[in-house]
Amino acid sequence: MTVHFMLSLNKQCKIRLSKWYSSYTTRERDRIVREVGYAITQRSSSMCNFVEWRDCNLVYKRYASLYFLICVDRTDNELISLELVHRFVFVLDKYFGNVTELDLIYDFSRAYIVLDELLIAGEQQETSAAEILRTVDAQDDIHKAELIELANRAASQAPKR
Amino acid sequence: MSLSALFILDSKARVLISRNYRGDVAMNCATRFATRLLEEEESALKPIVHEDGVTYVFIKHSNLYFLAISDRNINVSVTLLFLYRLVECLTHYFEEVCEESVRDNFVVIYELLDEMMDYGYPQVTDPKILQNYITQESHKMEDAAKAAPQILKTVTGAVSWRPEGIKYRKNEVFLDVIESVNLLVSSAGQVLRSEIVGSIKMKCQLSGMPELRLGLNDKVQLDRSAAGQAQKDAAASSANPANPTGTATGTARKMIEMEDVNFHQCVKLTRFESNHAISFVPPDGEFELMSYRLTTHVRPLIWIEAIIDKHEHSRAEYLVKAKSQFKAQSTANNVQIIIPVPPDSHSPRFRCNVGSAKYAPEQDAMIWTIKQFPGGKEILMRAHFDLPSIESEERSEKKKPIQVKFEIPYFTVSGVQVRYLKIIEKSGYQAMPWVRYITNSGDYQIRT
Amino acid sequence: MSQKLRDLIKQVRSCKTAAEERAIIAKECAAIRSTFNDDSANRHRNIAKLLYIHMLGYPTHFGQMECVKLIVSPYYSDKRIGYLGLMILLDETQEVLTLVTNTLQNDLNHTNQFIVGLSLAAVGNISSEGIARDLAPDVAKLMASPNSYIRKKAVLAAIRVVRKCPDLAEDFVPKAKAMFASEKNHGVLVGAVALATELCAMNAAAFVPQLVGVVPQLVRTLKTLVGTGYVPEHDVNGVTDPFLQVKILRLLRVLGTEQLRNGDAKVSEMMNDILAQVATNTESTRNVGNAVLYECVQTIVGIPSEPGLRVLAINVLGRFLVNRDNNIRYVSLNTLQKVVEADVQAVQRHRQTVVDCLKDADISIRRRALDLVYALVDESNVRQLVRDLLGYLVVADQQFRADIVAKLCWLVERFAPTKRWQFDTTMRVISIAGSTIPEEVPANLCAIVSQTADIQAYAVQRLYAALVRDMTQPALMIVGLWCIGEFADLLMGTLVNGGEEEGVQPEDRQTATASQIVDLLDAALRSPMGNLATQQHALTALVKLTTRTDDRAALGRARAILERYRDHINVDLQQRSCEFASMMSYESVRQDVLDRMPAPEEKPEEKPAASSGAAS
Amino acid sequence: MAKYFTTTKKGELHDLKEELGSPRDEKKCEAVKKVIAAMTEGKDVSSLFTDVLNCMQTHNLELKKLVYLYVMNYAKSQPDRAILAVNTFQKDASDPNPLIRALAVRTMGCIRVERITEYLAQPLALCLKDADPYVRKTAAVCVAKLYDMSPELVVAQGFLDMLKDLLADSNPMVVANAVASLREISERSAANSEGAAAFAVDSTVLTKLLAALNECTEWGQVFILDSLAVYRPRDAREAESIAERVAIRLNHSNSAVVISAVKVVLLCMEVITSQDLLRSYTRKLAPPLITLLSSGKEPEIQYVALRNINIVVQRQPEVLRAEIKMFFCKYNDPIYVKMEKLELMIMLANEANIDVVLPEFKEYATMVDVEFVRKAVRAIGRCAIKLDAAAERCIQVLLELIQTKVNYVVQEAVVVIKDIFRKYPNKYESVIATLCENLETLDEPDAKASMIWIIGEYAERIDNAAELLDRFLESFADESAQVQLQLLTAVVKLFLKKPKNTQDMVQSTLKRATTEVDNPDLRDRAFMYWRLLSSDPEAAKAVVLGERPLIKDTSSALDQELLLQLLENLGTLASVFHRPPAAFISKLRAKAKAKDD
Repeated sequence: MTVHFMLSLNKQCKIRLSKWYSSYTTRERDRIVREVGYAITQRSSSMCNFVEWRDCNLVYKRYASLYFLICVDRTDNELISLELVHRFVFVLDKYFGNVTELDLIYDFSRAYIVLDELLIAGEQQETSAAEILRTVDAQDDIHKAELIELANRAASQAPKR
Repeated sequence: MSLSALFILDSKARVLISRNYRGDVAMNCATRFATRLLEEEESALKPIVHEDGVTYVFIKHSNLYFLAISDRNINVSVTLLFLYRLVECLTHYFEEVCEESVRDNFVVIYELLDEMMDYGYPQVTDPKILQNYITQESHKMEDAAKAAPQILKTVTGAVSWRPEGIKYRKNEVFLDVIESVNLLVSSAGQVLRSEIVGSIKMKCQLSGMPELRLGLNDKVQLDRSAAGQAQKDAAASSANPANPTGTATGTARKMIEMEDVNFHQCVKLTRFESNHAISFVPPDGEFELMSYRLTTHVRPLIWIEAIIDKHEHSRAEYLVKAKSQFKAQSTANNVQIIIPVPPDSHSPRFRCNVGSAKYAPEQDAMIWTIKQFPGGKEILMRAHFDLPSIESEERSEKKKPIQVKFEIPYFTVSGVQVRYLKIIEKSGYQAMPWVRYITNSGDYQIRT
Repeated sequence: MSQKLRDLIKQVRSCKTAAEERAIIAKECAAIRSTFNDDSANRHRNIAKLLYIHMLGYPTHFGQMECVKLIVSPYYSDKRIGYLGLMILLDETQEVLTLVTNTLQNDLNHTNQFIVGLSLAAVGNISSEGIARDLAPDVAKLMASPNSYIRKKAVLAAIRVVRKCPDLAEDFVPKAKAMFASEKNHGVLVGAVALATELCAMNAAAFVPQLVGVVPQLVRTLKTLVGTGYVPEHDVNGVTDPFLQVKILRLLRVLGTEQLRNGDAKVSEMMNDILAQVATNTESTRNVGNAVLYECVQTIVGIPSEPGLRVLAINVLGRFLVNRDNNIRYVSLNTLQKVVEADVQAVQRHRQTVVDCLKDADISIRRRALDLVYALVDESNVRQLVRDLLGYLVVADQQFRADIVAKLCWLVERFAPTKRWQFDTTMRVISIAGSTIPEEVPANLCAIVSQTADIQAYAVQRLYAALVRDMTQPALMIVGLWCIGEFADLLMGTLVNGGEEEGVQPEDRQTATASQIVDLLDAALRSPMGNLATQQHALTALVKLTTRTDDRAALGRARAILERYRDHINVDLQQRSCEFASMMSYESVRQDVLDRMPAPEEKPEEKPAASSGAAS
Repeated sequence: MAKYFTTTKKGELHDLKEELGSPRDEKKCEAVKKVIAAMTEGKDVSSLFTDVLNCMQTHNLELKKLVYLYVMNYAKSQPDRAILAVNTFQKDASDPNPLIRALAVRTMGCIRVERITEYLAQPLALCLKDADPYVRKTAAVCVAKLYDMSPELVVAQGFLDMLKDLLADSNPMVVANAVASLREISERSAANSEGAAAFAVDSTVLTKLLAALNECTEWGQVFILDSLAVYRPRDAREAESIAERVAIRLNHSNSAVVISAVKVVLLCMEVITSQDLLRSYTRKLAPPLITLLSSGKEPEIQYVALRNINIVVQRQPEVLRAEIKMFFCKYNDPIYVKMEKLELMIMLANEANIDVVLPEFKEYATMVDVEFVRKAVRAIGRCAIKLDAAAERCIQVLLELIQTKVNYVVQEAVVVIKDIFRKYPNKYESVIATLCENLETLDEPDAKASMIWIIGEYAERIDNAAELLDRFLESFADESAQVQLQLLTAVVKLFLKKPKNTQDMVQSTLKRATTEVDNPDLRDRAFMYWRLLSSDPEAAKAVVLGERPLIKDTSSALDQELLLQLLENLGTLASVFHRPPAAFISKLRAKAKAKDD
């Protein structure tokens, strides 16, 4: 399976997350987002979750006002791709604790970090949701520890100034 | 033949409001339009598109599309103008016309669409009239029944733009003569186009149904007056002495020749045709009485020369000279000289002997502001920008021109002058006309 | 001090118009640029803002160097945001990327596994060919790391490396193979399977034989997955690691084809066995289960498997097809498409269901169904299915029309029972969908008429009648003008009997005099809907007419019209006009030159691609 | 599965049904608003038809309007239930409040359900004679609506005569709508072509219309002017008097009025014979047309104006002869405006102004917008062909542009230089060498075809012509038809000029063009050459290499017949598309008709 890109859009086709695994120019990306956004937001909820697009397939799922989608090869298994999309959302939900659109808006970088533990080179990297959460948490811990260290150092230097 | 249906669409061309006037075109073709918008770069899309038997005519306002469709050979200028009028009306009703306000006010919009157009034909399109009977509050039948005849009198009256029974304690008229200078200068410093577009705006606070008559130092008008016809008018005029604020340049005998004149619908064109008299029953409040155009060659009021020295990946240096080429006793106010700079430049440094300069990244430009710029002066500005070492993927030098904005009060570049404004109302009251003159920059571009 | 990311986001979100937003972003970008020179603590925050600005679709190229500066920091926090920025703000095409090769390499050898992970992710996501080549040895080494967190990332980075440098693939084959030996970690396994699949796709002939040895290991793993009960770590709705199952099934398909052709009975049996097990034991109430089933069915029909197993697979698809879930119907149509080449009869049974899907509200389903209908057409059912498709064409939306038209035209050409039926049907298609006719259709129609003597008179009379009525469709004009030129003599002959397709009325055919033909050709030349091609055809038709009639008045007019183009701006029209005009003085030569043109040879057509894709 | 990010909303329709049943008007009103909101969002709320209909009998005007709106939307899909509304409609049509009367008539006319039309006749007849002009103006339009559904009924009830009477109504809006309605009916009846038009402008109507013109609303003026445009003046004198009455409208601030007035004046000019008058109108037309392009005007209107001016200039070139600078492009003009301005600049370019125009073209040729740049390059070439005296200067600029090596500029330049060769033979051929340098960069069919033509045409001067053509022949099968045709001709020319060593080439090309290609036209051409060459080589030479006259550029000129038709249609879509109305409306009408059958 190869994911060419992953997008999360809201109903107005505003980008919430976007990650590109194949190479496109900025112009192409803009166009793709417009095209893809249009293609999926026009669809009613009873329609299937797959859309043929250019020579690829779009596999998407709508969660309330948000769409999550990936673009995969025509030969890829659509059903498992759908499961992969859902897997990402599932992990986000666990990680943020009841994820909302606002989490993605303000904390998009953390969502990307989660995504980087799920996919590399457009290929699935980990099948266990628990493992992803463990590794992201571990990295957050290092990050926090460093912040504290930096703060302490700053505090100890402060009097000198 | 008239249009079939109207749509208001959001920025992604999804339908917010639709009104089907004739029922002869499938309403789902709005989605075809959306696809067209996607397929073609928006800027390349013409405002009138034909596809598969259906024509789409649209304009864009803020983030909205106003779209009309038809499957016939409709009058497209009517269609476009109607769309502008619709926007104008909506603006009148809720100031900012955007996705939100359209969603919030859909009931009123439907009412307006119903009143402004019937079977695809424009009906009442004047917001001031519409607001008499389409309001955002709900109305009771009893009140309406009482009010209806009065309202409808305005709507369909012989003077459809003015309701009867208007009363003011103090009757006054304010006249603004505003001239905009449009200029296009080539990069070699040659004037390619220069034109003056003038307009006379009025604010009427007059009671009853007054008849007004306006005299200008227009060549044709004066020629006729020389023939004697308007002589008496001028003598009887209440205006000429009462011109407290205005001091138009040029002598009263100076004559100007207008290339083209357009009048508000209140002006009786037959009268204008027969004796060049501008006579009318004005709408209440503010409106534009007339606009005119002159192509008389005038020296550009503000002249700009710029030397731009650009080193890719490193820096750009600018030397800009501005000259005011009007009489020393006049002064240009709030002069802004807008000079384009590359969109990714940074660390600006400026040096100017007059005024102040700042970087305006939102316009990809620097703006040199001179609060007061007297005539016959020459001033200088230098600027330096750093450019990033990494280039953008897409380099599109738009070759934007330098633009200049200014305002010169008490001055009309054409020399047009109000000679009189006669006000006749059957109650016979006296009214004061006040006249103001101003010249400003219109589309004032100097190519770089 | 610049504002916080949060505040920027708030500010942007409060914008009502695009212009407002653009202004805010432009100001913010200028503010960010102004901090570049001072070695600031804001870098972290700036990158975060740039990521946001980038997501909104504005240029951020000027900030790329900041990412580069950030990833050399010794702090993990800095690296983390630096890498994040690097992977989002840059892609392989940027030159700046070459500046980070060293840093990437250092980080690949870092002691902290997470820093190694960041570097591997960067290599996997954005490396250019150059970087991939430089770092390939490091990546290969890390594929054997004792740390599974590193291994699983390294194997995916390796996929990027071989994609960018196909010549390095050879080196990675044994490394990939080695990974299957004793790997238990699902993350690593799933990556290793992906790498093996990728390698096979790159060069099946060379790599499949090398990798086929891993089949027993794959089967064993799959067996464990299917056989064991609930495993909390890998359970998805009651299925144990469906992702890995699907991946393995797919790799088995790739390896199976080649292997079984070589006739290794033991492996073949093993595969049949496990596939049967998956196909029968997988729970089909949830999406995950169906995902596995779907992949399994594809593998069964994709390899030379046992007949019994194939029946099992087709049955699964039959169940899928009547499922109420559109996703399932979609994939069943998709798979039937693959089955159809090998086993048409099995699919014909579902024909009516498939035809019904043409009317589905969902374009995805319609497209799949169209492809399948298209594959199902043969000589015996062409009239029926073409009628279905024509009926559907009338109501189909624009974006789908081109697709149907292309397929219809091909089917008609390929399976037409008679030439006249073919002619009538193609005319019908053109008249319904004039603007979406593929270029070759008019040409083919001309060829048919030219090849089939007994429909020529009928065809030219019908075409003439059609053009008299409607001269707004270029496709129809091309066919009509050519036939009228070529068969003008038949058009001026006697009226022939009607068409074969229902709905062809007597008034749909017409004969004409020479002067009427000249009128029509002149009108065609002037038609505002015409184009260069129609004008070219019309001119040639005119000159041909001069040898098909001896009506002097008509000839004189034809000549005058030809002369009209002697100073035409279009180079070809001018050339034609001059040539044709001067031919007038070579009577006998002209007769020979413009005599009936030899019919093109009938040639077997290649079937166009099943799906023409593009929804745009 | 889709439980994330959710906010629940359920049972909407049910709740609405309940609210609609509320005894309180305010509650009902809110409910109908919600229904309309749902309808606006595209949700199907037709199942609430009966419930909404029940709210129709109300004294609340707002509620009534909303219900009417809903009924209009769904009547077509629920014809049986729509009938239930008829009673209320009829009652409302005689309500004491004129607003309600008008509302009822307006809405009934919009309900396109056949069975309802019969109930419409009686209230409509009353409303056409209503004391209140607001009602009359609404009724006037309603006649057209009715005519669309049932023309027989309109004729039978005498509505046409009543409409004609309204032309003399004291109220401007009534007159406007009566004109609109009559015009609509006349076009429709003409389109049906069964019997004579139900209404045509004759001299009595003409008088009425001209009289109404002064009293009418701005939109009404457009309707009247458009009606006048289909009237053929009987003689020059009548044309003069029409033109005189209409010309005042050129000073209206409404652009649509101006464009329609321009149209009528121009049509009168076709009939007017007095040279003085013609000159005076020629002078009068330019200023309002130019005003349509001035800075304050919306770009969309400018676009329509430009497309129309294009037609005007072709018919009356004198009108804008001196105004070329008005068409100079500004950087912020939308691209579609720029393209039209450029086209007009080409049309208006002459020897007197070419010195200002040429630097403009050159400036445009260095902009960023590819299509615009191409057109600018082409413009230079077209001016070279059009203006003998300026050819030299134009070509100089073209050569400078080729030096920029910008790919699409070079390709465009090749295309126009080929045309220049055909206009000025034996003058600029020294350029060929420069062109040949850029052979590799040509990838567009037009440019390729042009280069191939050049090689074939000057085969005797290009030493390696055979080699160059050979290079193009490699991709013969993949080329577009136009390139293939040029290759074919060029190879034949080459053979006729240099028979030595080119026999094989011509042979194989002819073979490929007749066997590998489907295009019947190309096959024909190849067979014709083949037969010609084999039967009579001398004749072949005479035919293929024969004398060709110097070319004329007619690429912007419309067919005269079409031009006249477009003149009558100024301001309409036809004038924008430059196509006769039949070309873009007939098909769908026919199709829709077929669907109904």
